[in-house]
Amino acid sequence: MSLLQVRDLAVHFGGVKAVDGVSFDVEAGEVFTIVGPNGAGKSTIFNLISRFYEPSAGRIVFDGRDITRLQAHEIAPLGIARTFQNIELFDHSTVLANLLVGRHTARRTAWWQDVLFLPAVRRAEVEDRRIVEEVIDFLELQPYRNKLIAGLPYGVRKVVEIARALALRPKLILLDEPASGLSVEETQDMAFWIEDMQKDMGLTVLMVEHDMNLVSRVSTRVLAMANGQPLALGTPAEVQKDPAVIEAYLGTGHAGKGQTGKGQTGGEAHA
Amino acid sequence: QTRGVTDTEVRVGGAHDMSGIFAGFSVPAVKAAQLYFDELNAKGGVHGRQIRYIVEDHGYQVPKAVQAVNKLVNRDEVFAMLLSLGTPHNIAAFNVLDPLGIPNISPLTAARQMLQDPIENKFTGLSSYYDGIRAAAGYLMEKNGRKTVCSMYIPSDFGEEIHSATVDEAQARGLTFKAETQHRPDETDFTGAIGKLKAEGCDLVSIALGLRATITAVGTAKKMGWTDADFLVSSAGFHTAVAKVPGGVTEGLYAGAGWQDLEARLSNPAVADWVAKWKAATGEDLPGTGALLGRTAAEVFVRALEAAGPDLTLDGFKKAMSTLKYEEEIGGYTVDYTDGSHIGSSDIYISQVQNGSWALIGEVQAK
Amino acid sequence: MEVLQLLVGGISNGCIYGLVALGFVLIYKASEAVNFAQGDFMMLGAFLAISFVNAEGADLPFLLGIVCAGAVMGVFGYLLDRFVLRGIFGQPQFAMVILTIALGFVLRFVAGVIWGHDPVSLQTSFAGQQVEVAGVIIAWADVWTIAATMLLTGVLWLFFARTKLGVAMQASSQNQMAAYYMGIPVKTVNSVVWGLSGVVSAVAGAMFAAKGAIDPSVGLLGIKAFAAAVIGGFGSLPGALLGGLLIGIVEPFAARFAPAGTAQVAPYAIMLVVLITRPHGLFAQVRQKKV
Amino acid sequence: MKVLFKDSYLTDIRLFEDRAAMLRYAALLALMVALPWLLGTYYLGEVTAILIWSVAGMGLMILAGHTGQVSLGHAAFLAIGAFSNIAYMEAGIPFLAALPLSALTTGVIGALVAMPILRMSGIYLAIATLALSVIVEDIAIMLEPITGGVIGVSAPAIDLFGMKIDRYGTAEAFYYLCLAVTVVVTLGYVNVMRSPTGRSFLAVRDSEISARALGVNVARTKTLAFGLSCAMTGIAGALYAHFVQFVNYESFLILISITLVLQVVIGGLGFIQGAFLGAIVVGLLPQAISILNDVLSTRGILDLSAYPGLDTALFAALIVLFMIYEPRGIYGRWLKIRTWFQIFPLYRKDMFRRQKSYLKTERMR
Amino acid sequence: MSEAVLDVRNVETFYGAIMALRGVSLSVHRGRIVTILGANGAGKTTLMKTVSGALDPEKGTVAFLGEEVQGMEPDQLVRRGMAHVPEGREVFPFLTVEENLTLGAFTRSDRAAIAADREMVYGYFPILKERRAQIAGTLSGGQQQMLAIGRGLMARPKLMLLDEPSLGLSPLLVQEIFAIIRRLNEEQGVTMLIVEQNAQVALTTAHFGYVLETGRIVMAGDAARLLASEDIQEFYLGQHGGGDDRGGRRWKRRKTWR
Ligand SMILES: Nc1ncnc2c1ncn2[C@@H]1O[C@H](COP(=O)(O)OP(=O)(O)OP(=O)(O)O)[C@@H](O)[C@H]1O
Ligand SMILES: Nc1ncnc2c1ncn2[C@@H]1O[C@H](COP(=O)(O)OP(=O)(O)OP(=O)(O)O)[C@@H](O)[C@H]1O
Ligand SMILES: [Mg+2]
Ligand SMILES: [Mg+2]
Repeated sequence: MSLLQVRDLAVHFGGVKAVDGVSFDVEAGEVFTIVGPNGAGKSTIFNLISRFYEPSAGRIVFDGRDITRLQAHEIAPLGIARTFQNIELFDHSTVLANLLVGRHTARRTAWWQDVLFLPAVRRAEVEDRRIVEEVIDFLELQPYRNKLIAGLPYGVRKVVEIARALALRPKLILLDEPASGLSVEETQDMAFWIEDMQKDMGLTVLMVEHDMNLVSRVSTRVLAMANGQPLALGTPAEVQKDPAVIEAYLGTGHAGKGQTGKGQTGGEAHA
Repeated sequence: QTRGVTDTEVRVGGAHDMSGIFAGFSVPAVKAAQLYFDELNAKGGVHGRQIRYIVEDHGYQVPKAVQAVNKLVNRDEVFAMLLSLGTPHNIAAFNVLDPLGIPNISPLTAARQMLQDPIENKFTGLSSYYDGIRAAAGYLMEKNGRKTVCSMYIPSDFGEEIHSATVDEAQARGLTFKAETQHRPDETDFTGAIGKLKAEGCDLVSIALGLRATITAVGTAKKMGWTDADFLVSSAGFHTAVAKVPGGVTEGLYAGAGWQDLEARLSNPAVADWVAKWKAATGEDLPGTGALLGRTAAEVFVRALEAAGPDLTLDGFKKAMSTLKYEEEIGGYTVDYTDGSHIGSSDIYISQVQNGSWALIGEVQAK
Repeated sequence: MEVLQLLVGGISNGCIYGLVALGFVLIYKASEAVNFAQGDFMMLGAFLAISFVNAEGADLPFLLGIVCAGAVMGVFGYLLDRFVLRGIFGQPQFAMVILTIALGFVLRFVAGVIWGHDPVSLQTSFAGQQVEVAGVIIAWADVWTIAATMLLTGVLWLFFARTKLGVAMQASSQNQMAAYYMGIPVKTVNSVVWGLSGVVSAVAGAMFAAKGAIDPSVGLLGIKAFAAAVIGGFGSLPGALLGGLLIGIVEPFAARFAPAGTAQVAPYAIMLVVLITRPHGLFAQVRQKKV
Repeated sequence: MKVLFKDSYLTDIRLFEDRAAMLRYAALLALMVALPWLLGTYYLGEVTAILIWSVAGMGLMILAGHTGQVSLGHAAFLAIGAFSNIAYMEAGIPFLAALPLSALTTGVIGALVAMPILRMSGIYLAIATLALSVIVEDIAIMLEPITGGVIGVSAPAIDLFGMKIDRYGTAEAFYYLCLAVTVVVTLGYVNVMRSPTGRSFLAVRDSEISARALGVNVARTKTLAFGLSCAMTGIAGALYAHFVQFVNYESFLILISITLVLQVVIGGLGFIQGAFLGAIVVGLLPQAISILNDVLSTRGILDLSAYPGLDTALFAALIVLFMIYEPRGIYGRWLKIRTWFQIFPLYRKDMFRRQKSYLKTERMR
Repeated sequence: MSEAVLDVRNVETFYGAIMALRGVSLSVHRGRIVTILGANGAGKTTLMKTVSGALDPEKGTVAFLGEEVQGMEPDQLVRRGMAHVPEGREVFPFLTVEENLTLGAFTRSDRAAIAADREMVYGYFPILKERRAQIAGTLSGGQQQMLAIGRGLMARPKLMLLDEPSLGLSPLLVQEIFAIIRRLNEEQGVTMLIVEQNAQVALTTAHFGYVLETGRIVMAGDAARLLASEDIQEFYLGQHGGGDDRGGRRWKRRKTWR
């Protein structure tokens, strides 16, 4: 029984068929990557899963539960965390505060207890802080702990957003282009982090990414799509060989070294 | 030594709306009072004391009014309050004034609480809106045979006074009070209201609106060809500007007020003299309602000071106030305070706009 | 018949709200700033028109007088932004709110000092004049108002939708930095739009002073104009007019048929109803962000 | 240059970041307690007023500053607080019970009001609340039995354990009462802001989208914020009623709402301290101006009374100048000055020069 | 060597108290493609913004076409022939794709040529033509990036600043974008200053490169030389001496220029 099942999912915006009958299963503990040309509908799938869009057809089942009709804020408590393609952080708060909001689903105290700041609240606070600090150590964000988001460079924000998602202690994490805007060095770190999420934390990762080196490095399976429709599904190697995928997405230059990534993140080693 | 009084000066305070929606009353009132005091001070003041009128602006906000009174009483230590504007603003002030026995003279508000206990501290200037409207409405019912009485008003203390006066007078004469419309101060369209009153067949309409609104309302009636009804305003609408509206919009409008319009009585030297001074000071051809109220109140205060004698005490002053009696030439009425009545005058003059000016058409005594 | 009469009154009054609302919307469309002094702009424009047209003033012909008033207000609006508001360019919108609120106080004070606090009206050849069309009495002042409003709304709408500068203004409001990168002189554009808004409010003021009377506190009417703009969807020019008309028409009918005491809240009640059903107005200008 | 070592997570949770801060606030409190001996009736009255407005300011701050929901109609909730408190006391409920009761009443009404208007945002919400306060004026007139209609009602004297507390009779006692209430409310506020509730407010303010994605029920959070905000404002309203001792519908006109907004923005949006700083400025500046005015005119230097309403205009003009000088309010300026001290030897001359900054649309949310 | 189109001399830029640029100097010569590499927070975006006038440097000079332009408003620089494609799209969300593109040519008045260029952009990015009437805010991330770049091209600039042009683009498009950059450079002689994380493509496209670290230029040289440099290979091309297993990573070589 797979963790996430997506069945014949479709959504239209006016004439645009953003997603048009997509089905796939994400098994617990795998890293499942969606690739595809710009405008293929990848982010839209994420938005459908996190219930920002109403699907015009299809079902989404998570952990055996149909979540197709839930409200957006009811998704996170089930253990689904996500990041955004163009970064949605709480700009006027510190990194620490952002991560602590990530603990919101775990809050145990009522608002009136917060007003009185009862010992229960204090205890919960310390506990949340401990978990957040773990995440901070994992993603090496110590230097930025008390910095305001507004003042952080693009790359760091990207990481902070992932940290915020991890603070949730989710079962499934949705990463929308985690490596975009990261340098090679940082992309390598990202590769390791994703592996750690999968192996050490036992997370299931659903990812959208354009950096094929990273993709082939970390993904268990890859779904390629175009124009809202599935193109190919299989191991990174299989998908990268698929002529349709090369035609629509990778381009011929793909053979050329690192052209499709910011350099070797060891893709070849796997492929 | 009495608070607010030295051998050389008497301090008197006023909490006003110099910047808000009622600046139209406060500003000229303060101006006129100041002019009167300046002139007097130049002549050596009262019993050798200069009069200093300290004015605070509350912009018609109660909190700021409370601040203002707090300052006037506790910091400037004024001897009396003169012409303060606004109902809740004045009532809030009483809590500071009464314990100290500070008199509150001729406040710019219609509310009857202005004469609430302890009465010995309270003195109002002219007959109230209520009396004015009752008398004038009665007059029109008699002379013009008006039978179907209506009223359009802002639901405020001011509006209620005029509304209830209209109702009471109608009942007293066994007539029907037919209809009423309520409005907000910022209202600018009266088509609906006038339409309603017209449809109800009103033939006498008392109006309690701001000056601007009054003009628009009467104009709307004219526009809709409703000319066979009498429209009546209180002293609040008894304003030269109302008569002067271009296009004869306000022709035929009636007013019941505690004084007579100045324009018609420029032959009177006192009036002419004051109007001249006013024009010199402000450039306006004629003083308006606010100015008149300010000027007359200032005179009342000064006359009382004179009567109270050189060694000025609160009691002495209040005694003098409550026995004050003289002919107010500029207003054209009689000032007459008694222990029984702390209302300055009970004369009521009924005027009508005739070719661009207020003309006196009748004189009544308030009941 | 009477209904038609009410309708006419409502429409012409609604046009005034619409005109003032246009002033807000212009500025908002080009900078997403909200001018809380717009009502006082109108008041100023009205007094200027009076000074230019009335016999005691310059005694110019009606149209010329309005043109002059418009010109003065235009320059005023431009300079105000150039030398005061530009000081907080790129700063949180709140600063602008406070700035304009405070400015309102100053403007009312200035007007009070210059023109006094007694109500005055614009002396026009058509003051008190009216025509009767099929039993419905229409004052010339109303005719003028309605015509002017329709014209202005149309022209401005075309300006924003069609002209290069119009689109550039919209761009400036959506992303100031990107607009700069396009070569749009954003700050100057803002000043221009404030001037434009000044002109519009002068027209509104003149029309209002011709219909009734004005005094320095007439700016209060700005609140209803706000309601109008919000009902239409803040940032939509036709919306502003529509909202204005809606409020303008509701008022007389409420006054006529609703029981006294409830009538005067009708415009605000209407607005709340609209906003509760359509939280961002009839022509909503707010969208869900795509992530 | 000040360095602070954090040895435990509690360091960030504590009320005060370090002992120095605690001492500073302790000193401040001590000063406030000593005030009646230092000030005359006039100034004590002003300070009392400032305390009350600070409470009201905090009410608006938690909404506008920390949840990003602007209300231009908070005078309405002041009114509800004031009238309900008087009503409860007339019904024989002692003040100590009536105060929380009126807070509760206002809070609940606020929350109820919030529900329908929640989906609005920015200017739409602002204007909706403005309309609300306009309507409340008329409702206040209609609810004659409670509000005394157009006439109004006066507040009954407060009786605390047999001790009569009256703003004019026993000014000190009333001052201490307000001080106590202020301290309590402030503590509650600080607690909220250092707990999940407060963070969810900030989340909603900064990005509703990611707040949702993190499981924050935005609608509920906004309602709660509105409720808490109104409760605080209600408390202020109750105190205000006893401060003025007489209220009617005209005591809560729109201008009061606007003044409140003025207060929080000038103080510094998003900072609790801002509510106090704003109250001080809005409360004292006009007084300072008119006192200056008196001095000048008595000395015959120049007589400003020639221009009626100049005080108010002057006040407004100063606000304009200040906003241009520091758009982020007094507290924003203070933060900069503090960094100056903290990095003391390393400051540069044009450290405070504003770097160019740009706005983006707030219509995409 | 031809004269410098852009000449930056010890520029220092601050955000309040924070010093983001610590005396940067660089020059871009006519007809060249110059790239700036650097890790997160190095100050690349800050540098670009300072050059294009969006930020004011506190010290130092920026000379564009021989004229000192620091402290000018960005629009004045656009009129002088500089186009800046900012980091993170920054499209006008409520305007249509077409309007966005047209605004790119705001400083131009030759209607015909503008229309032609619009077609050119549509030629590069057919999807944009398909979506010409869609409002930009609802485009996908990559589509917005295309729009931003296309909008920049519409200005027909002498100097083009591109801040991470490949951000969020599919591999195919990354190749195409850099192909376009090369073409424009060769055919129209447009000078380019590019910030790019994809060092491989950047260096193979550019003639000259700078490396920026924590607000300082730490390395400069011909693209070829940089490609060959050990440090660059390690930190910007990710070619390790050691294997890329977990252990390999724990052992991190220090950048010799620090
Ligand atoms: N709210 C919306 N309204 C209209 N069209 C939309 C909306 N959201 C997405 N689309 C369209 O749906 C298509 C898919 O968008 P989506 O963001 O999923 O693409 P994507 O696969 O994430 O591409 P990229 O790799 O560039 O992020 C795009 O063509 C986009 O224009
Ligand atoms: N608005 C701001 N306020 C304060 N500090 C800022 C601000 N913007 C950037 N900084 C700081 O300036 C430094 C440079 O930032 P910049 O965005 O230029 O880096 P970058 O090289 O573009 O990084 P990236 O590759 O992630 O885009 C960073 O350390 C950042 O912390
Ligand atoms: Mg996407
Ligand atoms: Mg950058």
